[in-house]
Amino acid sequence: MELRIDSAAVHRCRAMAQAVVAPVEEFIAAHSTVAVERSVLRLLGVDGVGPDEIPLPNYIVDSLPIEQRPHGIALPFGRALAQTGLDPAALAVAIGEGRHTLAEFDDVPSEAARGALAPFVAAAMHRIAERRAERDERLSRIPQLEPPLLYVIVASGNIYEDRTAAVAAVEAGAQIIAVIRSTGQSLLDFVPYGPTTEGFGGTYATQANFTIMRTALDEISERSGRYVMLTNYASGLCMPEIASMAALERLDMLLNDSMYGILFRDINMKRTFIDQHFSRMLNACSGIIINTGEDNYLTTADAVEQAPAVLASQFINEEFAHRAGMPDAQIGLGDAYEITPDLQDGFLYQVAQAQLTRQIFPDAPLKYMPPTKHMTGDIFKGHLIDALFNLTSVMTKQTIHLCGMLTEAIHTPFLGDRALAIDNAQYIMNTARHFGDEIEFKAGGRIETRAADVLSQCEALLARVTEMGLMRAIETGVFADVKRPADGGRGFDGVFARSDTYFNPFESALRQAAGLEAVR
Amino acid sequence: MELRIDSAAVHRCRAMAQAVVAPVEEFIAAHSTVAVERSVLRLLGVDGVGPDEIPLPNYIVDSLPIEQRPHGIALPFGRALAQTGLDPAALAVAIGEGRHTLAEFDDVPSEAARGALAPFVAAAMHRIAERRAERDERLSRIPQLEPPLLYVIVASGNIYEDRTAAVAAVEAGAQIIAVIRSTGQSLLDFVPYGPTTEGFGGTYATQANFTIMRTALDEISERSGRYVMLTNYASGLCMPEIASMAALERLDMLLNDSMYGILFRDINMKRTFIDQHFSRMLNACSGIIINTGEDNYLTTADAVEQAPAVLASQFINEEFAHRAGMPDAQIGLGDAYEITPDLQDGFLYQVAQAQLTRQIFPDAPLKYMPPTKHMTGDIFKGHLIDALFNLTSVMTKQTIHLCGMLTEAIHTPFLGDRALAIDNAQYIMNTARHFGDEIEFKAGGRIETRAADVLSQCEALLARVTEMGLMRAIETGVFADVKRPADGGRGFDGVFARSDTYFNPFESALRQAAGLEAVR
Amino acid sequence: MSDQIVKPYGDTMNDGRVQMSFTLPISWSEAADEAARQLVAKMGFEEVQVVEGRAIASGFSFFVVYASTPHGIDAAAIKAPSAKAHAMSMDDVDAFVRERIGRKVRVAGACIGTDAHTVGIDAILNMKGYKGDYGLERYGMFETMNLGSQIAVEEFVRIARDRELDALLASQVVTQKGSDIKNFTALAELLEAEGLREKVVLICGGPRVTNLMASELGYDAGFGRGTLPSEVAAFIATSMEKRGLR
Amino acid sequence: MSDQIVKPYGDTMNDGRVQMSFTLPISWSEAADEAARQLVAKMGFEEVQVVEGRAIASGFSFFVVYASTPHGIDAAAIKAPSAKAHAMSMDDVDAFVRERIGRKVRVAGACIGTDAHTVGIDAILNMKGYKGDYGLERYGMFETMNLGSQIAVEEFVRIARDRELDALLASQVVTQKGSDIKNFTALAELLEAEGLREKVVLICGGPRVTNLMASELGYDAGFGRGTLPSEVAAFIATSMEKRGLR
Ligand code: B12
Ligand code: B12
Ligand SMILES: Cc1ncc(COP(=O)(O)O)c(C=O)c1O
Ligand SMILES: Cc1ncc(COP(=O)(O)O)c(C=O)c1O
Repeated sequence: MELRIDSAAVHRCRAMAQAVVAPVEEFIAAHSTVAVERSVLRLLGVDGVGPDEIPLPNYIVDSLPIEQRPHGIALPFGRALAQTGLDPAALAVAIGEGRHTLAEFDDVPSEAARGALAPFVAAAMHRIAERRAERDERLSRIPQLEPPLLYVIVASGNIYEDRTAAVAAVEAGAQIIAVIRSTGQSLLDFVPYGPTTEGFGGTYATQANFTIMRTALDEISERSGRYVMLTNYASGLCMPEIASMAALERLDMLLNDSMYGILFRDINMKRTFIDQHFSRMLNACSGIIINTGEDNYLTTADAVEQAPAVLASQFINEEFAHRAGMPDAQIGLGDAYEITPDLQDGFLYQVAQAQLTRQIFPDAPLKYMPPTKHMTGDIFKGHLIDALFNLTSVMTKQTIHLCGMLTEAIHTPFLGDRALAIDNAQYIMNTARHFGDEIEFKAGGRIETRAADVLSQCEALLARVTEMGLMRAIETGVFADVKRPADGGRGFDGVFARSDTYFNPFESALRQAAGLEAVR
Repeated sequence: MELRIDSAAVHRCRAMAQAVVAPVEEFIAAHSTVAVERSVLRLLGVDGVGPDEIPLPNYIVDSLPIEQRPHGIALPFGRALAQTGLDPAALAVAIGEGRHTLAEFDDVPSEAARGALAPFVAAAMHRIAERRAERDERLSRIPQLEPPLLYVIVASGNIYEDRTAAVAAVEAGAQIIAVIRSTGQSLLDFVPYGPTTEGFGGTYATQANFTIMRTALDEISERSGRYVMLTNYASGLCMPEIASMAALERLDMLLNDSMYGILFRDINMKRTFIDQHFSRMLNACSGIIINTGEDNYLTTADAVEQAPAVLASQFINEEFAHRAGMPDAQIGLGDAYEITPDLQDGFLYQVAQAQLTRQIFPDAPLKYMPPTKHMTGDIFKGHLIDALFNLTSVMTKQTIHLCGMLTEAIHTPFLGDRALAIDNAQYIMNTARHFGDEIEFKAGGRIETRAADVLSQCEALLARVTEMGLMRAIETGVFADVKRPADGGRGFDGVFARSDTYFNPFESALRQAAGLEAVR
Repeated sequence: MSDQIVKPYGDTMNDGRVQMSFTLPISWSEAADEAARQLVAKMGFEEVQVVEGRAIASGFSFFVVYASTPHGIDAAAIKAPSAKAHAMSMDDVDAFVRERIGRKVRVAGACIGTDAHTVGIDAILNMKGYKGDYGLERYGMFETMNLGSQIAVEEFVRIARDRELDALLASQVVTQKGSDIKNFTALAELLEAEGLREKVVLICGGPRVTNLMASELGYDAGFGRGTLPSEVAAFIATSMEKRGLR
Repeated sequence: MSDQIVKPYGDTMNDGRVQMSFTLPISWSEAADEAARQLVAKMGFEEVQVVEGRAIASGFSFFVVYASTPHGIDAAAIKAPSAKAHAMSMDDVDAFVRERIGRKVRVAGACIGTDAHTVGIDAILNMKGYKGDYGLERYGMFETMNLGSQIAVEEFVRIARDRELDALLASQVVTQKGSDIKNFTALAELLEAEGLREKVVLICGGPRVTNLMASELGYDAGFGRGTLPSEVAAFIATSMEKRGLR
């Protein structure tokens, strides 16, 4: 089942995405953010909270005088390490308790600092590699079933109820569990600490919660003989920190988009571009598959109209990911089944879009999101829309398949809803398993024409973006009709230009691990 | 979306079906049944009940001495008409009340009898033509929507509740209403009389009930601007009588199969063959579309295995229908979506079968029955199986589409179930309206291979039947693994050989109307 | 509330969440939604949410509701033993009968009353069986009769006497207007009246049958949806042995 | 039972049939089906049929049940007038405002509290509108502000005072833990406290909002799922006229 598509147009789109992203990467290379710096500390081993429950990575980065930020946190922290002989965790506690300040060690030579950091950097890189190897070992011993991989969310707000729900879902057949975050966590400029039981529409992403869920899933993986993947969100103001926590806790996937925060969360674009880059280098190295957020174009605006924007965003996300050293096999580009159920031949459009994405990104583990916007209180109708989504997914060989819930318009999923959703997907994907292999599209018919239209409109859109530059394009509302000023939005105050002596030991280590050129 | 099928094999199957049916037709031409004779009376205008609530057609046919049966009821009744000068209705009442007996008029010459019958025969034929013209007029004024035509059943047992349910279903979008008959009516050797409010799993088929429903549907047809068709059952021991009532009450469709009663109701095969022939001549003339019962092979045995039997039966039903003067446009051959939902690629098999039928019988208004056997108390799963059935139907351009009920395994449909079922069909058939037009089957793939297998196994089956003869084949259990002796089963005592002077004025009239050769 | 008491579970223990749908014979309007809400509250539910309400025909509206029930049930205290307790294969059952009964067991099955749904009882009796589990006709130590459909209870009891049956298998699929209960009861009572009840294993089955209901009707066992032939065979054999029917 | 009382309708008037589904935190067995049956009976239903019961995870079972409720409701007596009573087109509304109010109406809409679901309020406000019905921004006689998402009620009230708003449109889509009610109530109370309540048309909306609930919370109107912009515009205009807000 192949669409005849204009491969020259695809080629031109990719080239334009490169042209769009290249100048942004230059910008990124010259800047850093507080979140990147906190992430450096976390990777070194800093964790826990200090005064007023402030996470120590925040406390320490914030303790750095603003004029010193441009050099990065690593050198000042390294100086303290060298001088105190403490390990990073102990040093952080000491700083949190006021027993030391970074300023004390200003005179320690950089070389000593680098030397003191080196073993901890190596240890972190080793730990990441170990966790990755552990995933590989488990996956080869207890492999997942064939894709589409059934993915469900848990979102009770309480990590222990979530655990119950996750285990039940795995028993029913889920292969990927995502713990939805509490509303608003993406706008917090810190990562909460410890196990949590009170979230709102979701459960806080904390390292303790990651551990609790990872442990439960490893246990049920062994029992069920299939590796179950764990997903969370490296989105919002703490992208790199969550990416580092996820690396250490062996999460397998992270929601991570190069523009989602800008467009849909009003996070400053510079902050986002810098943060996504560092987080993606980490994800690349940890073997974590990212999930991009193109589905959001479709839920907030008309899905038929937004299809070209989705494709354009996929090209851009792909390019950003490549530049962070990420191979195609880790780039879970997003798409969604969001065309109104009332549209005649809407199913044909969905098939066209899903197949187009499949062919343009043949090696990407595509993430296919279920119908949400047009789901209503009519759970019976909703279950049917989900069924055609499931059919489209198996026909077009999507990889990561978010199971749609018949109660999508009503509440975050009940345990029983998840079971029905998985039943739905399993029934459809089994009874129509090879349907996609057994049909061809009529040349020049409605499906091919739609795919061709989407591609050519995407090309036009990318041409506009190339001309303006990405930042300017976002400023003028090219994406999702949302306009965001380059220096507006949340988290802009956490962005800073690097000095000549800026140092981030993990940047070099990660670039090296990914086979990327060194910066500058 | 066309299957490459072996058209020579199709040709051979049709030729075999002719060879199978020809000798049966000879047998039919030499026999009649009490039901055919009662039907003659009904067409002449006899109705109502006599002593002990016995319907007058039964009372009069049964009053004929057994040795006179071979000549048919028409001449004796005609003699009485000639002599008494009464019209058929009045004469029947007089006989019922014992004021006359047929024996009184034995001496009246046949010619006078024929003469007395002639105007009533002409009136009946005129009435049938008129009702047919009325349907044509309405259909051209308020046409139905494009097929698949949504068909739902009502089955409360009470004709007035059925009427409420039918009107509600039409408002929801149904285009065809079938009133399911009460359990066991097919085994009654008479047709109940008057409006009825107590049925069991269905509502009695009576002429009064036909009128009540026809009136209600005509009214809602006008209000909704689309002609709504009415369906009942010319099956069982009263096939021809129901066909005549249906002609007079302008029903639009009738369940009517050449073998269903034999196999699934243990009705004598000779009785069935004779009855189906006369009833089909009537249906042909009334413009009534028949619905055959091949779906029953699939509900009583394994659906994957029975597919060739379904196709063989379709060829045989087609041939019987042609020999009754029925054009393809009135031959609603049956099929059903009954493969177990657990079978991998079951959907592909269903598509193969539905499309095969569509291509082999391109002008037949195919009747596609929903999943029933594998429906369970899990209404959510059931709704999904119905959805794929709906998709298969619209893809393969079925004509008469019985809406599947999510509560199939639980109860005869609730009003709300019917609304959900129609929603399901409308949603799927709109969102995937032209999907079938936009795809092709992969040459030699799973779908084509399955279709080819079914066709070749059907050919083998028909070859066996041709060799043995149809009656012998049924005796040995070739169809549906059911064995029925030629002279066993219900209603055999109502079969008789025609004498040389056998006369049935409608037979000639109907044959003439259909452009068939006269008998003998 | 004792911790044995369980309530419906939405996403949190004891939240009591239940999904409902129904039709009301009224035209749709916002007031109809409110009527549905009040009706469900009257049924005793709390936190009633009418999540869907719409006209499905003139004078009829359809509703989907989520609500919490305050009721719970002590599930652990419920006694409803299954007739499927003894898991034995065909060979096990045959061996068991050979050793413990010492002769072939005579079994007959039928759809009683006006019921013509033979697929279920056929699944238990026919050679071919059900879901890969062979039917009783295939058992070496069973002599199996399939009487087919629409068998009057009088007829069934007559056959039981004439053929000296060891086990009677009665099937009912149609449940409308309580016809299944009526027919099952009539069979049990007639066997009793004829003095045959003690001599046979009396079993009923059908999609709405439960073992509990069967015992309330005076049957030895009842088998519901998804029954496999071997489960029935095992029950017959072990129960004959237990009751000393040799 | 008065003939105004209606009960759920399966296939016969007053049969009371209702479909239900729920999960119980118990392992599946035949006894679990029986537990489900008894639980539904305890809820006050009759003729309870557990038509599906199965394990969906270890320690959890899912059930589908049909049952009859003995309860009915006097639907005709329910008072829940719709805020959508006045059907007017955009042009009608503009003409009405021009004639009866004589000046532009100042309207602002927001997702209040932490709610970020702007699609619904955007559907009412944005030019483009909803289902072919233009949004308030397109109305000649409306001056419309869209404050967007996550607007604190204090902020909304401040804007109401500063901009001399005639109508406030508050949206709440997230309803978990009663957050919608909390936020709506806070807005109404703060307006009251600031002495602004009498000067404005106060409207709420969202998929779970009903007009009845709105009036209970002290709002002038509430709009639920499927609301069209013109329905809201018509309400604002006629209600200002009725209340003499000129
Ligand atoms: C196939 C079928 C038919 C076929 C039956 C063919 C045949 N030879 O059996 C035909 C088309 C003839 C038919 C006719 C009718 N049917 Co019907 N039919 C069905 C259908 C689709 C499937 C039943 C089936 O075969 N299930 C598969 C078998 C394997 O499952 P099972 O019966 O549950 O059996 C298992 C267990 O229950 C158990 N079991 C069963 N019996 C026994 C006995 C013993 C002793 C034991 C140990 C175990 C056991 O073991 C089996 C294997 O696990 C059901 C709907 C459904 N999906 O359930 C409707 C259904 C049963 N039919 C129904 C009705 C109303 C009718 C008619 C009255 C319709 C009409 N007006 O014409 C007639 C009545 C005929 C009659 N006199 O009984 C209704 C019954 C409603 C109710 N609850 O009362 C149903 C539910 C459909 C509906 N929604 O309306 N039907
Ligand atoms: C799109 C969407 C999102 C988008 C929102 C984008 C945006 N800019 O709005 C995104 C992805 C960001 C999102 C995020 C979240 N969402 Co959300 N989301 C939805 C979804 C799929 C559709 C909502 C929608 O747009 N409907 C279409 C509009 C047109 O309908 P409407 O809102 O009902 O509006 C109509 C009427 O109600 C009325 N109306 C509405 N407001 C007003 C106001 C006035 C004054 C008037 C007159 C009329 C009116 O008019 C409109 C037109 O008719 C729903 C599920 C669903 N299908 O409903 C979940 C849903 C609402 N979300 C939910 C949740 C839990 C969340 C999150 C908490 C998840 C998380 N943990 O991340 C976050 C919370 C974000 C936040 N702070 O609020 C839950 C809410 C559960 C509940 N009942 O409380 C839902 C039901 C999904 C689910 N089952 O879990 N979501
Ligand atoms: C890329 C991405 N990140 C995050 C989220 C979750 O939302 P929030 O921003 O509240 O974390 C989404 C949801 O769609 C998403 O697509
Ligand atoms: C041809 C035909 N006639 C009649 C019926 C209905 O059954 P009964 O024989 O009880 O009228 C069916 C049902 O499937 C059928 O296919």
